[in-house]
Amino acid sequence: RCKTRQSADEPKKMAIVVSTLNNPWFVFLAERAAAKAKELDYESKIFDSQNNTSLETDHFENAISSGYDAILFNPTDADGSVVNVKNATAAGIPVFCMDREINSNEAATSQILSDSYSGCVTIAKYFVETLNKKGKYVELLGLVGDNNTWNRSKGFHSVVDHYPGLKMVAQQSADFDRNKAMEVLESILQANPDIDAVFCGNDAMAMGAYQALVASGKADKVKVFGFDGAEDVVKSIQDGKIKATGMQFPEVMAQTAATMADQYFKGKRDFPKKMPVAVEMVKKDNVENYAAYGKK
Amino acid sequence: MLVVDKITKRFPGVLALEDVSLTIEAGKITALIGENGAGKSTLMKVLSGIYQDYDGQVIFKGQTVRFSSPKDAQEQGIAIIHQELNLIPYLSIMENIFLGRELITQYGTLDKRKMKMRTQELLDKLKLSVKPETLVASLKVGQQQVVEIAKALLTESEVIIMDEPTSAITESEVEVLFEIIDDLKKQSKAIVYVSHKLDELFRIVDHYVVLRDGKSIESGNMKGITQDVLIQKMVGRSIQVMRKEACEKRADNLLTVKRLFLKHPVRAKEDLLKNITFSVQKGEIVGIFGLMGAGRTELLETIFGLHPFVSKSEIHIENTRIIINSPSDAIKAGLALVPEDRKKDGLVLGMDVKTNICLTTLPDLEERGFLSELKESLLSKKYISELKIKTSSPYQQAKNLSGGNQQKIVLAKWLATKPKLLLLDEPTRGIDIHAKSEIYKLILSLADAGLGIVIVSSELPEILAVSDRILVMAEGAITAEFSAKEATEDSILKAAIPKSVYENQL
Amino acid sequence: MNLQTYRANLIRFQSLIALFILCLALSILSDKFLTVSNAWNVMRQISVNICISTGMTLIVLTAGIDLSVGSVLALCGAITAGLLRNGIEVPSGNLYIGFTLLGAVIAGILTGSFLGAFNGWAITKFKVPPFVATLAMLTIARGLTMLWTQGFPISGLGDTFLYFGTGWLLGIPVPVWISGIIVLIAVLITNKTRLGRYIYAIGGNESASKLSGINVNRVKIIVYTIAGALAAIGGILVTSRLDSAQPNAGTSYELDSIAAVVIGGTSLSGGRGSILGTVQGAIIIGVLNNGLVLLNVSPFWQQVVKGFVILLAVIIDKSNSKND
Amino acid sequence: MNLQTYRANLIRFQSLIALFILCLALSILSDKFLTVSNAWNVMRQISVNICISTGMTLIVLTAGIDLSVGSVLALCGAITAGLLRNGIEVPSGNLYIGFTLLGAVIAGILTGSFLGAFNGWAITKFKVPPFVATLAMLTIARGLTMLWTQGFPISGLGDTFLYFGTGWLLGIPVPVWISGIIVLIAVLITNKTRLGRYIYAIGGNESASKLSGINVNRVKIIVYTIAGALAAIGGILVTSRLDSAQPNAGTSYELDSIAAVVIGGTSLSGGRGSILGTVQGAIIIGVLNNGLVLLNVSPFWQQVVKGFVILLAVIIDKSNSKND
Ligand SMILES: Nc1ncnc2c1ncn2[C@@H]1O[C@H](COP(=O)(O)OP(=O)(O)OP(=O)(O)O)[C@@H](O)[C@H]1O
Ligand SMILES: Nc1ncnc2c1ncn2[C@@H]1O[C@H](COP(=O)(O)OP(=O)(O)OP(=O)(O)O)[C@@H](O)[C@H]1O
Ligand SMILES: [Mg+2]
Ligand SMILES: [Mg+2]
Repeated sequence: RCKTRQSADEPKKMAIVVSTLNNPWFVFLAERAAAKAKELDYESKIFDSQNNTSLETDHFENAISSGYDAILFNPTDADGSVVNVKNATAAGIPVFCMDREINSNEAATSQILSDSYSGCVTIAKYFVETLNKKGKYVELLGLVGDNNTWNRSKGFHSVVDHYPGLKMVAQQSADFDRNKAMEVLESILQANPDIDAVFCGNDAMAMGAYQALVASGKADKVKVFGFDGAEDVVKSIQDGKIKATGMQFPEVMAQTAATMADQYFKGKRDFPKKMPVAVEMVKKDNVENYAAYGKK
Repeated sequence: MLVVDKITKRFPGVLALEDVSLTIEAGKITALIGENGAGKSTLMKVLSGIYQDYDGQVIFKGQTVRFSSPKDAQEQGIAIIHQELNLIPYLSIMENIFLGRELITQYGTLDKRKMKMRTQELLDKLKLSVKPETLVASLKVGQQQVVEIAKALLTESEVIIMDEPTSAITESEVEVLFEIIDDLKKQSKAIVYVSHKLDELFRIVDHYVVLRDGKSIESGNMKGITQDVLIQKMVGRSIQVMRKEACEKRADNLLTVKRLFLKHPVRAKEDLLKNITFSVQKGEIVGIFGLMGAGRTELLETIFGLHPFVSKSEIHIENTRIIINSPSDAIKAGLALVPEDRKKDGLVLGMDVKTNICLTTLPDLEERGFLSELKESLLSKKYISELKIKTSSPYQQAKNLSGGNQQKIVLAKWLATKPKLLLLDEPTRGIDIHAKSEIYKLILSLADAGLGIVIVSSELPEILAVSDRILVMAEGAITAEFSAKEATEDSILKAAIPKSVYENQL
Repeated sequence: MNLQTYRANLIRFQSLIALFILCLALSILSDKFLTVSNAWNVMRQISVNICISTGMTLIVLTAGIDLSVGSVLALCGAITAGLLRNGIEVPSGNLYIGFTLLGAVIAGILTGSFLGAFNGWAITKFKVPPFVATLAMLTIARGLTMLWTQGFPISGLGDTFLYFGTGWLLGIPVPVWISGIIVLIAVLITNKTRLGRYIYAIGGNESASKLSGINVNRVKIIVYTIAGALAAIGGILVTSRLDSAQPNAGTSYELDSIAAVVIGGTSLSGGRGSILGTVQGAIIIGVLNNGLVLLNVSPFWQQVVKGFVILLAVIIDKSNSKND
Repeated sequence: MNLQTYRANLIRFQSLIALFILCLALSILSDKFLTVSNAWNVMRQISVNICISTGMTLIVLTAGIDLSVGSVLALCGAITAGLLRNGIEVPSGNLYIGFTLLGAVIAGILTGSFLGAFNGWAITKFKVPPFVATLAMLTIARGLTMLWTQGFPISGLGDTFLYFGTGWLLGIPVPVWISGIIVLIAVLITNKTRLGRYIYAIGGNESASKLSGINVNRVKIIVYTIAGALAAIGGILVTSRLDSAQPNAGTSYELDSIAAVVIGGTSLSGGRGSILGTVQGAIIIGVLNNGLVLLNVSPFWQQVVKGFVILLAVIIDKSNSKND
């Protein structure tokens, strides 16, 4: 009774719905968002969609019915998640997409995006350069049913395929998993002992691939490229073990989303529909500027 | 009506039937007799369409037939009551009886009302007083066998095969069955009857056919033949069914059970076993008689530590009090239990004879922490020869042996523990006369060697033949005790009939 | 007073108790739990699991198991979505076949039935253990989904199609209607028809069933086919809810579904259990998922709590059924 | 000529035929397949599955099942890695406990044993079906892994630790030594000891085993504990090979492991099967994975092919064992 605050003005709550917590990158994204929300004095809760769009739908429904006021959202799928976002905004709850895009310009209040495709274009250019436009390489794909897998692969091939000297001797999936990447590359190395490079759809696979190369004594000859900017990889780039990775900025995205939600609560309504956060390439000569998942 | 002509049936490694021929006439009861493993069930399975790959011919009503399935045989008029119970445990009596030939309403749904009526009729006819909706799993073995009979009676078959229909039912139910068989005979149906109980055969059978080692040895008219002759034909030599000599009781207390109670598994407030007190001396054979459901099996199980948390009792062995909370406690105390249902509780059917025999005494068969192949094989060979277990080798799987020999394996594995007291629950159920007499001999010699023996049986002659002392149970309590000399069939039966039923009848 | 009631008494009420305790606890802990909108919410969420688990129950009753439901669901959803959106083009013959909504849905369900029938065929014809046959199908159907979609979701399926997954009819969500009707039919089949009787019989004692003249193989094939069709319906519901067929939809649904069946009191060794038990099992899982979110349990702790609650639910059922 | 040889003859050779056909086909299709280095490669890759599947075989022989192996593996790997790297800090007491390599490894294995024992306890004490108890553990252990790692991998574990997973000893990879020793011990246990005999007996006929004085519950708890410990060893191997404990390691390993057991001829209803059969099952799966990559089969097709080959392998085994 002693509080002066109006009773209608309960503390606002933010729901943080992330595509998966089975991958440290997304754990980091979710935790940063939660931390920022807390810093701004909001309650928040993390929902794990486990890469399952229909579980994501459940989370949205549960979040809406249990009275969350904003959703900081990392979608599982560009198309599949649209319905969820529409439902939330229809219920008067703003949705801020982080990292991954949804294929609808109106649905979300704002989308803070990391562009995997162009990030991989940049890496591909560096890839071509370091290999001197010729050589044999292997591509390790992520989960074959995941659209990030294909965004990255396409961005990469949009450059590399123009160089006939670069020959892809194997393209296999390793499910974004470090252990699978190692095992798959071990087997590939049996068939193709003379490869020059490995391009991996994420950093966990890059580390797995590197491990396989170490085990077969080819770590110095074969160049490994990753994507994400994970701690292990940034360190490995420093040590010269891995050539390059695409640094995304989960912390920046998470904080921007949380800040936007805060502004929304305070009355702001006009947000940019899309706000790209550029992917930066980390390589040996600029690695000292970076830490895990961001700048130093 | 049904002619079997030179049928040969092979299993991998076993020639089960070899050139068997016989004739079955309408309006007559034909008995098929022979030792365990003689091939009786196999022949019946050929006739009822279960085995389709055999050499030779089956001629039914003048035509050569080869049934493609049990259902085919049934539709053409041959029904069978299987020796092995073939019921679905978690379906009701009604559902089991109509399985595969359900009655259907005009909407295509099951006509439960009509099926229930027909089932009730059948059950009434068979004098089984349980509801048609009762789950088969909750029936005792004997009641299940009655259901099997009901199932076969449902079809209007011309040939009804009964493979040991009385192996688990009581005398009164046998009477009911015989009445029904008489009825069927009057309707000029052909009945094939398989049983090891010779006295039954003499009561109802017209013709006999003897099988030995898969061959048909002889057939003839039952009239004018004696039991001894029949046994001679079956076994190939004569057997003396012995009777125990009444001997002096040694007053050496072996087992004393005092105030044993067991809670009812379903009705929480009631006791299934009520205040049971008895004792067994060294070298004594105590027979326990009772009707189906009297609680004899539970009594043995409770003593053996199978119901530790729902029973209470005071058990002394050789005058020292012991606590038995599990079978391993019981084994340590020198007890051994040969269970009623050897397939379910006695044997690991998929394991070989040797492994089954050694299962209770593995700690003694170890050498430096590992099982000794040599010790195991010595032990199993010892019992195979001592108990004359008929098996192709110690490595034969238990499930391929005949019932009598399976029972001997169970005995062997318990004798291997060098018990002081042997609890036998229906040790001769479904066993041929020859094997039976061997088991009796064994029991008697064990008793002579100083073991105490408790034997539960539903067969009065058996109880009378081997026991020194007879306890009678009814409704979970001991109702009478007789010494071998004073016991008569009448007095025992009178004590065995539950009070409630008895008074109702008066 | 007949067998069904008897069996039902035994099985139905045992899971109800666990469910009741769970709901009570959640209503005390969260004021958001016991609301009409949340109830529909939970019901809609579990409707897909109920579809799948109904088929799974039939299979488990015959003492089988189906690990392939999740991938069959994904494939059938993708096929319906693909046909609806793109039809079939035969490049060489310049042929194009367009599909109506109904046509696409039927094609999806037929695909599911076919895959189910294939499971049943492998199991009965070659005596492959159901675990292995459906494990193989799990991989095969997932691979086929990837091939059909080329790894990309198929989206934009039109508002009519969305109705299946998101619409309301007479104040009840459409998916709840669909799963309700499926449950009703399945209850009728198990309790009132020969097929149902045979399913229980086969699970109870296969060789005795054979001796009673039941065509065991045919019944099994029918059951696996039904389960396949139901997985397909589940796939269509998922696709329609999302307006998009996801290539990796349904991953690990088999475990959720088997959990619902087992929590519902159906024995994995066959012959005992009921469809309504499974529905309760599915509700328990659904309520649990919903409740943990309402209570704001952290996602890492959620898994731990969920595991313990499932364990507890089964233990309560067990100890309770003993007293009966 | 004793039981073991007899059973072995029956089971060992049946899977060998499928394996032989598979290897033959792969050697024809790829000249890289039949090389010494590839053989070690395959052996090293399957060594983790062999560890897990050995425990799984023991469980399946008692007619049980263990779905939790994958998450137990992840948790134990993470615990070993975490203790090795960070030790335990008790913030309040200002206490820090460092762990030696051996200490951390033992702690990991003890954790696995404990979780396995917990499974066994739930199964025997509360009569929870093994499927449900271990399904609950699957979720619980995964949640605990997430809690322990906070969702991030634990990397940089030092060269000595890496030796377990990547080293060579006498020309043979260390993980192959480890899994080989485990197999050897398990073969000894199953064939030569009382425990082994009891395991087969319980799976063959539980109530007869109980009546024979076997402490069925104790044997089961021991078996689940062993399986937990072996999953932990698997987890340590995986962690050591990767120089990193991944929170999502071991996902769906349970299916691979059960597949190895079943393809190896062990019956899911218990009592029949052998460790060596399982080893062959694991080799079949490993060779298949390896071969598909060597042939650079597209990831889309791989799953389809893998499913069919598993189906075929089991069918070949079945039809072959009939002739015996
Ligand atoms: N499925 C089978 N596989 C192998 N051998 C079998 C099989 N069934 C029966 N046998 C063998 O065939 C022979 C005849 O068995 P059958 O069951 O017909 O005997 P039975 O005369 O009915 O004996 P019982 O009086 O014990 O019932 C036995 O040696 C038995 O071991
Ligand atoms: N699991 C059970 N559930 C319900 N009732 C039971 C159960 N087991 C036994 N009973 C009941 O307990 C009583 C005693 O059964 P028990 O098996 O001891 O009889 P028995 O004298 O050995 O008969 P039988 O000769 O048929 O073996 C019977 O009335 C039986 O119906
Ligand atoms: Mg017989
Ligand atoms: Mg009895």
